[in-house]
Amino acid sequence: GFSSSSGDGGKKDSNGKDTLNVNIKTEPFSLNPGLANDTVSANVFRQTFEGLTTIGKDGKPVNAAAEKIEISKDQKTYTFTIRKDAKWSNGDPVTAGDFEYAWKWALNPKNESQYAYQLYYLKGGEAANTGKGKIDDVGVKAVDDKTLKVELEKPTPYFTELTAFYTYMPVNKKVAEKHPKWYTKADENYVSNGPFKMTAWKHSGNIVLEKNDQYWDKDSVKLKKINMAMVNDPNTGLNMYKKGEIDFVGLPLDEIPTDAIPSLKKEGLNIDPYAGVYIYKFNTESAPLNNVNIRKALTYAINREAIVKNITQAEQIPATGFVPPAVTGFESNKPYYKDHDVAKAKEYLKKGLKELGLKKASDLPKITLSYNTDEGHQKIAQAVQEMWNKDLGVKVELGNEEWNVYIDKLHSGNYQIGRLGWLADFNDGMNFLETYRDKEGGNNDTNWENAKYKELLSKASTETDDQKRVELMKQAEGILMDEMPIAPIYFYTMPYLHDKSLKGFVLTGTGELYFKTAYFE
Amino acid sequence: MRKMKHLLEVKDLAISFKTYAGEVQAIRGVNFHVDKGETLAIVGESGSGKSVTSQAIMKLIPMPPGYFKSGQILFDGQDLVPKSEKEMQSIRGKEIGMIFQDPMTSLNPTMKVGRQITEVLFKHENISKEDANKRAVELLSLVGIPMPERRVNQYPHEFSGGMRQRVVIAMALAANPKLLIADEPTTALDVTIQAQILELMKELQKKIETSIIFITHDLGVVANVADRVAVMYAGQIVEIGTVDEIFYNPKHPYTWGLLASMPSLDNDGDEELMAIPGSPPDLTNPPKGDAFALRSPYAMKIDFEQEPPMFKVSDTHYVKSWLLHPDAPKVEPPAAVKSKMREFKNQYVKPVQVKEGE
Amino acid sequence: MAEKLLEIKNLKQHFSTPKGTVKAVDGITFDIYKGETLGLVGESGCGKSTTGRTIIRLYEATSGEVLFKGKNVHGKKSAKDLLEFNRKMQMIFQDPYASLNPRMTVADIVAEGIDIHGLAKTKQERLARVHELLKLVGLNEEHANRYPHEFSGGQRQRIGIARALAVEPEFIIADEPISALDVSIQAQVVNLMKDLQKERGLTYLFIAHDLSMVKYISDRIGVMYFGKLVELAAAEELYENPLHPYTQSLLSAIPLPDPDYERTRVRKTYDPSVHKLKDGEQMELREVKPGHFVMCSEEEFAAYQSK
Amino acid sequence: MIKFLGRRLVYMLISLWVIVTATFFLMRSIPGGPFSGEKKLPPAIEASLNSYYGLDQPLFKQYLDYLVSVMKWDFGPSFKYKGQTVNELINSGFPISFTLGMEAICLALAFGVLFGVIAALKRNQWQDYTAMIIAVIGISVPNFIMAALLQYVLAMKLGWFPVAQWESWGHTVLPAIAVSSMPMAFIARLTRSSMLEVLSSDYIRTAKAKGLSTAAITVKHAIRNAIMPVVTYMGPMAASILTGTFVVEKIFGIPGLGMHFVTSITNRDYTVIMGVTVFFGAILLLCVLIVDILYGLIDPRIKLFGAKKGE
Amino acid sequence: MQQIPKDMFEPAAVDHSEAEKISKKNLSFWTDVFLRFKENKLAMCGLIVLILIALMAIFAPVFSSFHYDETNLTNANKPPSGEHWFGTDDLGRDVFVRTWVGARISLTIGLAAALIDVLIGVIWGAISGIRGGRTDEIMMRIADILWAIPSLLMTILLLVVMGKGLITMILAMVITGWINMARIVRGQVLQLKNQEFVLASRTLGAKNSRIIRKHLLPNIMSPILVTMTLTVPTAIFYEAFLSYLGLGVPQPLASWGTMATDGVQGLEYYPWRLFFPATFICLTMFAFNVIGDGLRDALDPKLRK
Ligand SMILES: Nc1ncnc2c1ncn2[C@@H]1O[C@H](COP(=O)(O)OP(=O)(O)OP(=O)(O)O)[C@@H](O)[C@H]1O
Ligand SMILES: Nc1ncnc2c1ncn2[C@@H]1O[C@H](COP(=O)(O)OP(=O)(O)OP(=O)(O)O)[C@@H](O)[C@H]1O
Ligand SMILES: [Mg+2]
Ligand SMILES: [Mg+2]
Repeated sequence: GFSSSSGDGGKKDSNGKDTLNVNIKTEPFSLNPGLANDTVSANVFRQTFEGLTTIGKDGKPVNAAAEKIEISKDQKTYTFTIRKDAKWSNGDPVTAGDFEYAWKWALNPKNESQYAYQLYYLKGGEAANTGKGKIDDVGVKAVDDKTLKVELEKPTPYFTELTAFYTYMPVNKKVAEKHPKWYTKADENYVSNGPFKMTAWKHSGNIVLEKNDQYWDKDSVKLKKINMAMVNDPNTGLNMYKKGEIDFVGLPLDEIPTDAIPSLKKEGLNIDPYAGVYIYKFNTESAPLNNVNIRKALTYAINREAIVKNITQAEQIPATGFVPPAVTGFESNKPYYKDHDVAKAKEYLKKGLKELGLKKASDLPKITLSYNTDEGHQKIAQAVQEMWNKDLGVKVELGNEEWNVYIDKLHSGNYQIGRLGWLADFNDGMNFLETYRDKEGGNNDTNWENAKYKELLSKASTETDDQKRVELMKQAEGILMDEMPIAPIYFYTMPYLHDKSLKGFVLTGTGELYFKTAYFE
Repeated sequence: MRKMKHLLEVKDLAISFKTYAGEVQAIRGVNFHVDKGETLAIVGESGSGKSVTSQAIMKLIPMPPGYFKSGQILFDGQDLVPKSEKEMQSIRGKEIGMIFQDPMTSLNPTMKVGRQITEVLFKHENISKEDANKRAVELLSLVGIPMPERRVNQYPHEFSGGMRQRVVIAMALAANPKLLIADEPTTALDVTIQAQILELMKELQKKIETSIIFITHDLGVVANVADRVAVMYAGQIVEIGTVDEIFYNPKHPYTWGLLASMPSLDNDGDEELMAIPGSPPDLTNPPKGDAFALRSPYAMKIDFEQEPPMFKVSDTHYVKSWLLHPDAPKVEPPAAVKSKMREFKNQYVKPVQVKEGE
Repeated sequence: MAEKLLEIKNLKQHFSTPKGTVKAVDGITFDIYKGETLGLVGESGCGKSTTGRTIIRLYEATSGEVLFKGKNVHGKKSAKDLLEFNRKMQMIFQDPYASLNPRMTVADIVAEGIDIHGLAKTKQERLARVHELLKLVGLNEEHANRYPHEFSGGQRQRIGIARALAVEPEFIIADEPISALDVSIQAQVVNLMKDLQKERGLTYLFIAHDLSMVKYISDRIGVMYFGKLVELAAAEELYENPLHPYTQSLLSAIPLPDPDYERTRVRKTYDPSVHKLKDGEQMELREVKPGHFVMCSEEEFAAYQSK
Repeated sequence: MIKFLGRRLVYMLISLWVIVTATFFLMRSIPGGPFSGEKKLPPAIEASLNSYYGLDQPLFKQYLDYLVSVMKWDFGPSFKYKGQTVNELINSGFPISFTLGMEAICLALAFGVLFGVIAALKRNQWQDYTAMIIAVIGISVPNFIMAALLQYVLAMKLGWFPVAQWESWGHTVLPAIAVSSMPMAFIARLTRSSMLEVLSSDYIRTAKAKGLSTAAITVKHAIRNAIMPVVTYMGPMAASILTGTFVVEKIFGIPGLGMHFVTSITNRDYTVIMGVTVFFGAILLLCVLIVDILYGLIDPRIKLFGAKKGE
Repeated sequence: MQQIPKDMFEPAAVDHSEAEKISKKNLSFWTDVFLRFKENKLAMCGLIVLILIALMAIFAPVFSSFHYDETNLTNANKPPSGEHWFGTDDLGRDVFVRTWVGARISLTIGLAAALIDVLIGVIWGAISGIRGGRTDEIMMRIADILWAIPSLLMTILLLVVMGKGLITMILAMVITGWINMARIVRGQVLQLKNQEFVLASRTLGAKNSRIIRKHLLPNIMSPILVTMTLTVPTAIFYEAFLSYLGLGVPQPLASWGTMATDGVQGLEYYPWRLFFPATFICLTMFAFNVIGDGLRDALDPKLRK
């Protein structure tokens, strides 16, 4: 059994039932919401800061620092009314100016925010960030202390989701202007407006959060303290959990080692869907992958079921489309092809070979399947290599590289087939589909471009009707799945374990974990 | 024979070394004894087993490859051969002190000379650090090392050959042992220092009745220090007697050879030194009979057949040679030896053949 | 006299130690003639070995010159000259055990010079030569395959001698070559050295303590005391007419193989204060008689000459 | 001695310069940059980041600038950890790695030498074989496996120690053992072999003749003469251990310096790469210098400085 | 007293040649070493184990009914059984075959490392030590520099420039593989180079190269042997590290190092995946170590019995 071991019982008792121990893997990139660009920081912010909205239990945004949101007809102007009782951890009231300050600070190119583009939805945001416009022209304005008026570049139906994202979180203007380095240490200058405040930060060691007594909703906060360890080894993380040193293990905070999953499943492993997809990209300019039928043949021949069952093991969903079912609107997406459709695959291969003027699969030019060095990727690649060889007679070579070298290759198009995982920043299909909008730039890498696809996407991004939007996006996805610049493998899931008595935390399909309301029973 | 108790009595000691080329019989049945306060000099040809004998007494022969084939070593009446390493530790240094032949390699290259001396004191005497240091300086000056205060803090490689030898001597003398085994202690010393060291040893002897086994090639030194002399050849003692008996009435042809090989100061550089012809026997397979026969001008047929027995010439004088057999022809020693021959009153009329070890 | 083989001019060898410099050899000057044997005696620690080692380039001289056949030994040399030099000059080391590589068989040790200088064409020739050398120094062939630690002290010393002889040098520095040998072997070795000298015109610098042996083998004898040469004279002359008080004390201490004599001998001791140096006066090596040099003060010099 | 140290210092500075230069250009010649990630940054942002950190300057100019700041022992800001400078990173990580490293070194030396000595004294007896088994396991089980095993057995199964993190002395035990196992094995083997050599030498016989006990002989005479290879080995090893061991720090979640040696490279965190490399280089050169000085102290016959050597 | 015939006491003609009769055996140093080595039972055991492992590495994969890269996802992570003697790994491949295929790589790597040690390390260290002075300073600082520059960087660059392959891998090992050995050899040489027997050899005109070969190396053989045997596992795991970077053996080929690295993840659940490769690494190390010890003893004339 891995629930709290008796040997450590003493320690647990002294902590009482109001201290939560978790592991966040590594040192966060930055604990300034305007600078952060990583999930580790995000996992801290979700406890310490609060945006205008936050994500509720059902995955839908709910009001947080804002008590009222008014949206203009054209969906381009949002007026947020900040809660009267919203306060910073030092007692200062949270003002609309704090939001304005934070957003403009992040957009200011001299502050080097790597996630400033998350704010490009604001009018003039991109221009200001790239130096083409002025910061003052950005469409965010504190009308008064409690009223924030936001103008958008174009209608953005998922903007209230975005306002829960950490780049949109406020920063205490007064403190930040006085102490520009306020975010580097856990001292009295580190002020936040969330349910918890940071009281200790040992770099690469741990972070301690304590209940924020100034928080407007402090009555619903039960935990007194959260210890966040930084242990970047999945096995160790699991061991700590088993020994009771931490109360939560698994995504989205850290990982559970794959090898442990089968036995953990028997012991009540939680597995939630996760808005992410694991894919193989094809370089559509590299022979023979420039042939759509070859790409299709390869895609169809993959036995995803086998991979998910035997390799990844965490009940991942074999991907028969691109957008994960954890994304709103795509919950019951129809499959675009059958998993492990060997017959079809052979058909396509034949067609493809004919088009290429080749006789047998073995005549195909050399194909290399690349991945960044990681055991999991390697196993999948090996399995796929076997499948293609066995079912199609297509021999591919495997090549792995150190992450940066690999990503460099991928972005520079110097590859044939490469793996990539794509996780949603927010709960919307667009987050996935727009990746393949432009041949250049973005995260396309496949050199694939399609005018129809582009058009559908731009229509979808201005469509205000949710239903219709999803429909347009699905049409676009259909094109993607017909041209196959990518071969989806599986949709991610979130396996995690938590102390049986830990209740009340909020975990969303996009991997947002809030401990605000968590408590020990 | 006098039945007085000897300090050290070595009985029929034989030691061999195993090598791939065969068994080297380094010593083959050695008998001798040392009394309290007396000095026994061992001379003999090089490689005859003097060092092996002396190291055997301390049980410092590396085993393997060496091993005891037979024999007893009685020290103060106790046999050392079966003693354990632990028991030996309390005897070494304290009861028996030893001066090794190779002074360079005998000193620890990484330890200051002073410490190598005080170490003995700490081990065997209850002595404070200061006193020990003082004593070390004193010992060094006793053995004639100039500026001892400075020298104690130097390392062996900064010493000359003779100085190292003196350090080794100082070390052995440090704990005032009952028996001192000195293996060629003065070879590297000039005659003045040598004389000084010899006097020092004699003084020590007088003071605490130390017995000394003194191994040397320098017959002059033997004449100076020894009460009795044992002559070794090919792993055996071929003649043993008082110093006068050996110098003035030698009986064994090897002893004659030794005495005759010495250049004397009035020797002219033009005449060749008299050397014993031939080379020493190979101890891997020692010759049958008398090992010296091959090189002896007096060799008889029996020398190649049978090992000679020990003959007793006087109470104190034993010789291992067939020449003393009543049937053997009378032979004349070389002139250089003969000129010094004297009559000894206590000499028996006829040599008596005895069993060894008596 | 014959030609000078070796000229040593004001040679100094100082060692720096953490506690100051040790003046092991402090300005000595002498010549060695071709075909002669120069004996070097002196108090132990007076710098005899250091002199020998400096002559053969084991130490870089602190100052002074060593000329071998007119060429400076310590100057820069081409590899070929150096090899040639190393063949012509050899040394027998004082400490026989330390100077033998514990991981080499005696055959290899003795043959090392032969190998370096390519003196044997075939393996058989090499081995034959080794056996011959071993026999020459009174060891036998059986010993060729053994290792140094398997030998007695004297046997080790003979290995060292055989090694030096192997390259057929012209000049040998013999640092106490016979001290560990029994008298009979000593006689053998000394006879051998003399024979070689006669046959091949070898030259020796013979360092020893055994004065009777030194006298026997040497043509001239130098006496060293505290890094300095205090007396240098022909062997007979030195024994019959020792001038320097240290030499006298040395001679008075020679032990004789005669127990009766030993019981009654009296030694002279040397006290450096006898020289009665004037303030600031330095002792100098002065030629008292032709070929007889003594380190003395002005005053003593006059006294010696008048004798 | 002073002269030797002076000359050595010059060589050390030159070496450091070579290390800086080589690392700088190596680092910049491998693909990838500090801002590449799974999600590509908009080009404008990347460009502005590059100019902010001076990465858009000509490489040589960047190099010169860097040299200047290194001379002031200022390594600049980290790319990966916003708001932290490399100096801070080193200052916070090094004491931890150093503590752990010291513990490991002491363990390795104490047990390594102990096992080696016992093995040599009891050559070809069971003690020797036991020591060899321990050493072979120590050497053939690399520290990442060792760490995992220790954690699994001692922390999980037996519950003697905490699983991970760096909080109390109890937390240091397992990582210290994991770090020390390999050097310990190495030291044990080295010690054994040179002890055997020393034990058969004449001065040990002399020591025996003085009546010293085996223990005294070993401690006072043998070890010092046998320790040279161990000292040699320990020099650079100490530098590595004291600056942290990546895998062990990772497995035990220790906020030391060691993780930066690997993560900075995988992150292309240029300033950190340079910073830790220079820091390590300096420590290494220092350790090696200490080793050379120790040589002279251990064996007075070795003269690396002072008296002129005869050819 | 026993009676002895009178004629026995006649003078005998002494034949001196007999005194110098030829000895029996004429053993060369190496026969000597070989004899001593052969007598060391443990070392011989080690040798036999090593030969067995090598034979298995050569033949076992050929005769096994499984292929090392044959995946069978439905049969993954099965414990040892009659069919799969060492069980299967996470892709259902036969661990037995993979172990022996891995042995090929790992043994090759281990031997290559040992060779590099000797070829570069010993020579470098010996030259540095014997020359001393400036040469020593420069050579050792080069070693330090190579040691200080992050090997990960160098390896990545190598990989980018040269591409994958055995040569790249060995080159990557060459960069730093020899440094430890060089240091140890240098230290020992420093300790030995002023000993009397070296000086004696110098007076004979021996050059540095000869002194190193004949005098120094034989006397520092034991640390060299120890270092050499100890670099073998280091190399085996360095290969695993290189494989991790994509520089090592091409997937799906196996090596002990990569197998052990993979196995340690499943330590708690599928221990056999770690156990077999780790056991064979240990076994090989034992073999190397006892052989090393045996050689050491054989090379030490003082220990000969
Ligand atoms: N370890 C060993 N292995 C084989 N033979 C040995 C060993 N030690 C000594 N011997 C042999 O034993 C014999 C006696 O040696 P020992 O050292 O006692 O001679 P010694 O009388 O002291 O000679 P010296 O006067 O030359 O020192 C020699 O022939 C020597 O070769
Ligand atoms: N490496 C060294 N370092 C410091 N001092 C040294 C060194 N070598 C020799 N000495 C000193 O130099 C002096 C002369 O030594 P040397 O070995 O030449 O004497 P020696 O005349 O050969 O004496 P012996 O007859 O005892 O061998 C001694 O005082 C010795 O301590
Ligand atoms: Mg002897
Ligand atoms: Mg000398």
